[in-house]
Amino acid sequence: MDITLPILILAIPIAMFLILGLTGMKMSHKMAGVLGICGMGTTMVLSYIVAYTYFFSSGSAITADGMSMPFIVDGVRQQIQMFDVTWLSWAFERGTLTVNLGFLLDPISAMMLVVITTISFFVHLYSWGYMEGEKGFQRFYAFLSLFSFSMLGLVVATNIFQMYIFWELVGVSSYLLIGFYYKLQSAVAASKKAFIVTRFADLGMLIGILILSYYTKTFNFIDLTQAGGPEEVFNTIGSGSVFMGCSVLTWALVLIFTGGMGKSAMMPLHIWLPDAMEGPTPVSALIHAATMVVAGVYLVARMFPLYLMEPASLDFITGIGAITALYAAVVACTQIDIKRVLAFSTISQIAFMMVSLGVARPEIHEGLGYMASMFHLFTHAMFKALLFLGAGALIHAVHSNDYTAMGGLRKYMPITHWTFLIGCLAIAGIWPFSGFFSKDEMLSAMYGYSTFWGIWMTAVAGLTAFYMFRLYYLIFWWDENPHYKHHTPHDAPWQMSLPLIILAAVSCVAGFIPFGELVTWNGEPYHIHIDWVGVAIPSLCVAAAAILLATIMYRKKNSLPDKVAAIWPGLWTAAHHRFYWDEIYMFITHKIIFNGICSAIAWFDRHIIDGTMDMFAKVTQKTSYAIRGFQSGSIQAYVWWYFLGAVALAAVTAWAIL
Amino acid sequence: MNLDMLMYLIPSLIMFACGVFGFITRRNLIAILISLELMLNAVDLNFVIFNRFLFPGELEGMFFTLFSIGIAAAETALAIAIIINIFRAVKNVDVKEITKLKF
Amino acid sequence: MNLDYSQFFAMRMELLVLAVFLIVFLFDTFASDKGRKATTPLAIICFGLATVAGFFCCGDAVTAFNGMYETSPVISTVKCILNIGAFIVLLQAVNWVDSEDGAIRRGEFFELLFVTLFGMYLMISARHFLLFIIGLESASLPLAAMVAFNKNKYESHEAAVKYIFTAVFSSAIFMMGLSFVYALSGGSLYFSDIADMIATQPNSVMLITALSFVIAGFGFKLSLVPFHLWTADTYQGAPTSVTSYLSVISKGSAAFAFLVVLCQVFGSVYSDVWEWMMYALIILTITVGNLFAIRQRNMKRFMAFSSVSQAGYIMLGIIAANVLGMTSMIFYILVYIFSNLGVFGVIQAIENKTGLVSMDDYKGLHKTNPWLSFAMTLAVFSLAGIPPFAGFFSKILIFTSVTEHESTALYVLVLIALINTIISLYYYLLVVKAMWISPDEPVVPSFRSSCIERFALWICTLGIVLLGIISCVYGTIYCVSDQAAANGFFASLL
Amino acid sequence: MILSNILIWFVIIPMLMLAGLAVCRKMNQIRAVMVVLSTALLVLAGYVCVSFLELRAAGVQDEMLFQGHWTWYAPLNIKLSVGVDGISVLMLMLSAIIVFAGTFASWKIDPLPRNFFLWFALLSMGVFGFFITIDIFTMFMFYEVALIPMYLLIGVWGTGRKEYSAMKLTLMLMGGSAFLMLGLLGIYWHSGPGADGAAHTWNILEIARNNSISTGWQYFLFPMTFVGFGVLGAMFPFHTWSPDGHACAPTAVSMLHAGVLMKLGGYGCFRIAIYLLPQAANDLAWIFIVLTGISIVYGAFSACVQTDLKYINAYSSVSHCGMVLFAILMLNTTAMTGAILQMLSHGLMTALFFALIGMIYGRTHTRDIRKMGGLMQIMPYLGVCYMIAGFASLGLPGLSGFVAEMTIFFGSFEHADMFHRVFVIAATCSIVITAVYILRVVGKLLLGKVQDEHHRQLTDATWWERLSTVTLIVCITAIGCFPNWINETIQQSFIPIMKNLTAAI
Repeated sequence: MDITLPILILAIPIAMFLILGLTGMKMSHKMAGVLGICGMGTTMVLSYIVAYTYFFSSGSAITADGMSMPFIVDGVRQQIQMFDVTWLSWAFERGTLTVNLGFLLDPISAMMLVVITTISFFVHLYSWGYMEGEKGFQRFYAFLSLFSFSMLGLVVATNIFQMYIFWELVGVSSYLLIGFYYKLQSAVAASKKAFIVTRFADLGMLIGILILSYYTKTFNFIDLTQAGGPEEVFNTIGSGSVFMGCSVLTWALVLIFTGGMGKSAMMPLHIWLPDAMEGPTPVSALIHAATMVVAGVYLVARMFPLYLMEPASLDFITGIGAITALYAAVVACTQIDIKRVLAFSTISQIAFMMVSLGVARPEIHEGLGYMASMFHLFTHAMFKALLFLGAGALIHAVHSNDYTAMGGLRKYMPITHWTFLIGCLAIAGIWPFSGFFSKDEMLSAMYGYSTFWGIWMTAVAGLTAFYMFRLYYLIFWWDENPHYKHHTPHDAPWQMSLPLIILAAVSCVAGFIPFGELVTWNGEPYHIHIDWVGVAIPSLCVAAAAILLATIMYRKKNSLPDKVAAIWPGLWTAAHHRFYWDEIYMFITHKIIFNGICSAIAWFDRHIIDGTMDMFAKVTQKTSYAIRGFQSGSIQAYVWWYFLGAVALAAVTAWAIL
Repeated sequence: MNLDMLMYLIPSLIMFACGVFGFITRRNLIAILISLELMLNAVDLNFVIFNRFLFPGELEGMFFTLFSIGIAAAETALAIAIIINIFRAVKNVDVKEITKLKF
Repeated sequence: MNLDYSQFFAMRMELLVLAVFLIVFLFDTFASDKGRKATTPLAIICFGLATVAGFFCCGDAVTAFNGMYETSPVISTVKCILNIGAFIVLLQAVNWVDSEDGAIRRGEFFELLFVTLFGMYLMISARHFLLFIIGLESASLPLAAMVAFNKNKYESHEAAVKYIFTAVFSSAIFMMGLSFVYALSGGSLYFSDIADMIATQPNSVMLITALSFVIAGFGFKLSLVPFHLWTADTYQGAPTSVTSYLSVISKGSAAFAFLVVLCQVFGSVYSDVWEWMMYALIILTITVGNLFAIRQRNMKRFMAFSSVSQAGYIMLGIIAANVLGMTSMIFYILVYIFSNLGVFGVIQAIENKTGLVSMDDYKGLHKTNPWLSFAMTLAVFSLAGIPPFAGFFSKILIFTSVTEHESTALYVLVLIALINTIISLYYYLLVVKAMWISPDEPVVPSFRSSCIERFALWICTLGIVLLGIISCVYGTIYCVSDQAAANGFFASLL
Repeated sequence: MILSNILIWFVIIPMLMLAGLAVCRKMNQIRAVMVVLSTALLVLAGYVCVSFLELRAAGVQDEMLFQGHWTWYAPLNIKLSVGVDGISVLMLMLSAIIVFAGTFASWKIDPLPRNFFLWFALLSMGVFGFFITIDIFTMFMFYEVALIPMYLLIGVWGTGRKEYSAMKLTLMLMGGSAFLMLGLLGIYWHSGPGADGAAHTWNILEIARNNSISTGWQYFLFPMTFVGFGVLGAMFPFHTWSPDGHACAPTAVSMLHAGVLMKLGGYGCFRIAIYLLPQAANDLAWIFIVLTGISIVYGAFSACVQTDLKYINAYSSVSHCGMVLFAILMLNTTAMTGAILQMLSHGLMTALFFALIGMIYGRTHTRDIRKMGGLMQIMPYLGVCYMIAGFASLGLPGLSGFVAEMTIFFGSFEHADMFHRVFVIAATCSIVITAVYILRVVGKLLLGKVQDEHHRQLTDATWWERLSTVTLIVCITAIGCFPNWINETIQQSFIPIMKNLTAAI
């Protein structure tokens, strides 16, 4: 394999973006749609070829400098830089720091290529139906292409700075897509919020990168994580540089992780994701469920060897993840908007992956947590995209996001119903759906690290099953909405149904992929074995119990949910209001930052700084008026001053000199 | 500086001071002009005194005085002419009246 | 001692002016009433020729009359510069002189002007205080008559009263100072003798008083604060041509004479006495001049205060007391002549047509008289020291000369002067603002000024634009100044 | 022959502009003169740029290329010395681009188009002259030449409180140049002998080579020159001319002012203050780091609550230009390279911003973001351009702002002490605040509902407006996507400056 494929994989989406963005206005919708879908389809095929070659052939890659690199050496999958061109180079006294743009082929990037292009392709296809007739259809496709490009660029980054570049680009794509319906104030606000929150997180990441690069003088992942890199880093950073009780490396890693917290919507930076649901549903499926939001997980996975050097930073990740997982799961139980339920579910699932990464240690099941996390990333992408696209079909059918406008839809929309159910079963972790396998591995890893986190996360898994089935029943069972008499909902057109069916099929079988053979933290294959007794059966039981509970509560319309809610009204209200995070942020941003700092500074600038400058002018003017009596018009006064001046000149000089 | 010279010098300085004082206090333009003459004469006197007492062999101070007297005369003539003009214009030679141009 | 008449040849610049004076005087006396109309062109042509001739009269350094009179290339250069200025003033005065107000006495105007110019030349060239006083007085007394020239305007008379009384008072003070100098001089009134005597004596109260009074005397001519109070009133009341003459020629000549007196007579007490006197005066002059100028609405009065502060900048060349300072000062005077006359040219053009001199009347001028506005803008920019106009160069060069001294105090002085340029920029921009920015309907109607006026304005504008860029002017002045310095101009300086 | 030097044409062409305009009568003639000559400038800048790179590639190692020296004021050893290094070449390019774009942005200027372009040409003459000279006297002269037309341009063709703003801007900038002038005079008198044997020299290269200014004088002169240029670089607390001035200026003038003129400040800071006074720069930089650090954050915070589009941009300029000076004060190659990149980037993007604001204002007759909304629906072209400018401003990769800011941050982070670290991190915070105010204004102005139904009748950009904006966007994107050649050109140019600096430690 040479560099043609990697370059094409990146070039096609950006070319699509440029073509659609610049000439889209002149194109018909159909033309734009076909172009976008074909482009993405090609990219998908190319990515499959790359991934297939990488994973399943024993060949080698020809890198940009003409060297031939085998994929597997001594049973270890290699990280291969297909190309790595200098984009910017900074000269320092202590050496040059170059920013490269390249294409790093390794297990996780190959896996991500598959995930991204697959979901993106299906979303492209789906959107053709979903967005039909919308104004700005071409723009939508252009932005989707931009996003795909950015996301691909992110995952294949050879260095952390490239990752940061594309990290920002996915942020802006996300901004553009969330705000796609830019006439809606709520969409505009949501997009802004998403961008600013993630930007704030990126600030942390940037500072982290600054610190890291200051000490290591490299951005390159391979240099950082391999070939004595970590030890070297440790030697330089670890020796004495301690700031506020933590080593500099810990600071760098935690700060870099902050970026991941923002993108992956970890507490307390999760607030943007539910609002991001204002965007068109296909976008939510692509960006806010399957790909972009897992960038944080990907980031940690990418730098995992470094994180391993500072277990404290991994513990930090575990803690954040566990809290977020529980929080999001609880909140998801109380939301009305189906997309928000899914959004919180996404947060919770990503937190799962984070915890899994956080507990991964080479000595515990050979770094199982890492593999599990990636596995879950993969399966979650599929079933969550499925769920979102299903939700999109529902919304398309009933023109509302709230489950209150739904209920009893299983008769009207059979395809959606079945695919959605598969998605729910997968996320709930029911055998043999894909979620079961990945979640099981994750739980094993957690148990392996600490029983406490294991139990905690098993509980979260139970909650997941509960709220998903709550959602499922409220949409498809519960009570038929009277509204349907006027407007009968029906299944979506083929462009939308096809992706649902395919993704459902994938969700059914993805669990049987021998993932451990392909993706592990150090490239050595890992043989998955399911610990039925210790982990799988208990967690299955918990999930089944939760589903049962949901069935009892929501299968038919009844008053049980209200009664349950009334047991802890405070908790319910708080959860319903997402524990008031938004209000707290609102208070901080509006009351403190805007009114307290910005307005104060603006006032200070206008009145004190500017006032001082004006004061100089005024004082001059005032003085000018004050001394005008000097020029009284009386010749005698003039002469008097004259005489006085001459005498004073003499007197002062004489006094000073003699 | 010998005492004799001081005896002459002091009156001259007093004259000068009187001139200044007169200029500043008198309201009539003519009176002011006279005060000016006092000052100029004090200057002349000074020159003469210095010449006589300090450099008795020289004559420059004396000549200077002569020229100075001439200049003073010219000045006076001019000033009177202008005062007449003013008088024509405002029928007055009060210095307090001619303060229209100010500030 | 026999009078060698060939010595008069050294005075050829003066004689040229005198000749022009005589021609005009005789013509004015003997011509018929009708024929007197030709006085104006005659005076201008004659003086123009004299100006041109002046350039060829610059000879080597020569002293005459036993050292009472001195001429040297630098002195001739200054005189040529003054000639040019006076010529432009004459050109600008034509319309006013030939108007009803002045027509009957047009001859007198020219005669007086030439006499004052003659006086200034003497003052510059004098190396003996007697000759100096004669020059000084013949430069300043006829001006009083010129100030009073507008017989029908009260302001003119008031201006004249203020001028003459202050002038006489100042000459009294000046001569008082001189008398003290005489007392210290060892019996001679020659500059060189006095300088020698002063150099040998310790600083005394008498010397300081003498110096203060001399400075005060010059302060009157140059309108240094606090000796400037007559300036505004006189400038405002006098006929505009006279104002412009007062503000540039009179000031320019006095500045050079001042330099001569301070350096050649009091050179030995530079660094411990008059440097600090000038230091204080310069700060006062620039600042007070600016502060007063800010709120003026009458253009002539405005220009009066502007010229007060400009005088402060000119004085920087004196305090520098070196070749560069001398060069820069002469150059500054030259540029100042062009810039100031540019402004006065416009003021006069408008005043002659409409009688308006208030800045408020200039509002919207660009709509009716774009070229006048343009010329005014350039002139004002030059005064404010904005490149690429000449004023920038003159300012920066004079600052350069001052900073040549390794003295922090002088750096501070330059800083103060620089900060004052901001204030001055403010009020100069007020004029620009009135002409270009003010949204009001224009008061001054559209008119076409006479050929001569335009010619004069063109000269000024060309000067403003070219003087700085064509560096040879400065180079020439430097050459002659350097020669003067080589001949011991600054020899007595410590 | 003076004209055989290519650089001098950067001054000649504006002079030709002036001459051409002086004889023009009709609007079309004026436009023709401006378009032809500003294109000529652009071509010339491009040509100089290319030949510069070729010469460098051919191994010419001189610090400045295309040098020419013509004695001007011989007694003071004042020369018209020209010469360019990589930085000045880029600055010339930037200026040419913005003059070009500005010409089109003021296609329909009214009233007095001829006068407008006269002052405009004078302004550009000053700017170009400043960048080509290597003699501090002429540099200062061109600096002032560039400043003063501002007064009339704002005063006559501006909007709002134009008289006040124009006066304030002019006086404050001139106030800065007063300090600057003293600094330059001090430098001259301590400059040591010139190459031609004169006792003192104004030539930057010679002064730097002599390096004869004593430490004490450096301590005095450095603040003078730095503040002098810093005022133009909108350094806190001397930035207040900027919001008012920009708000009231006409479009092309805002473009040129924020785009190029403010760069004169930054350029002068390193070319004169840092380069010629290295020791003081090393010792006193901290004072100005504090001030510029405040500028960065302060400007950004102030921009957050403004309601006038131009005020937002002006404060954002304060922040961004603060970054320029901040980076220069870091005194290492990378940070300073970042500063130059930031100048280029900010120049282009602010010019774009102001051009767009002018175009929007020309249509809606308001700049109050509370009175506008949903413009994206009405004028999508302008809206998209505005968003691009906004993204460039908030540092989106692929656009120029990102490259510049990152270079600055990574360069500045080289200082390992707590003081620098704190300020660098504070500076990095500005990227978030920038995002806040940019998105705020984008959200209010372009997105959402149409606020004023009258706006629905408005039209999108005309061809000349498109030309003007496309030029700028292309440049912004080009720098953003392919920064390395610029980066390396700049880095090379900093070698002598760095040598001076390190020698002074």
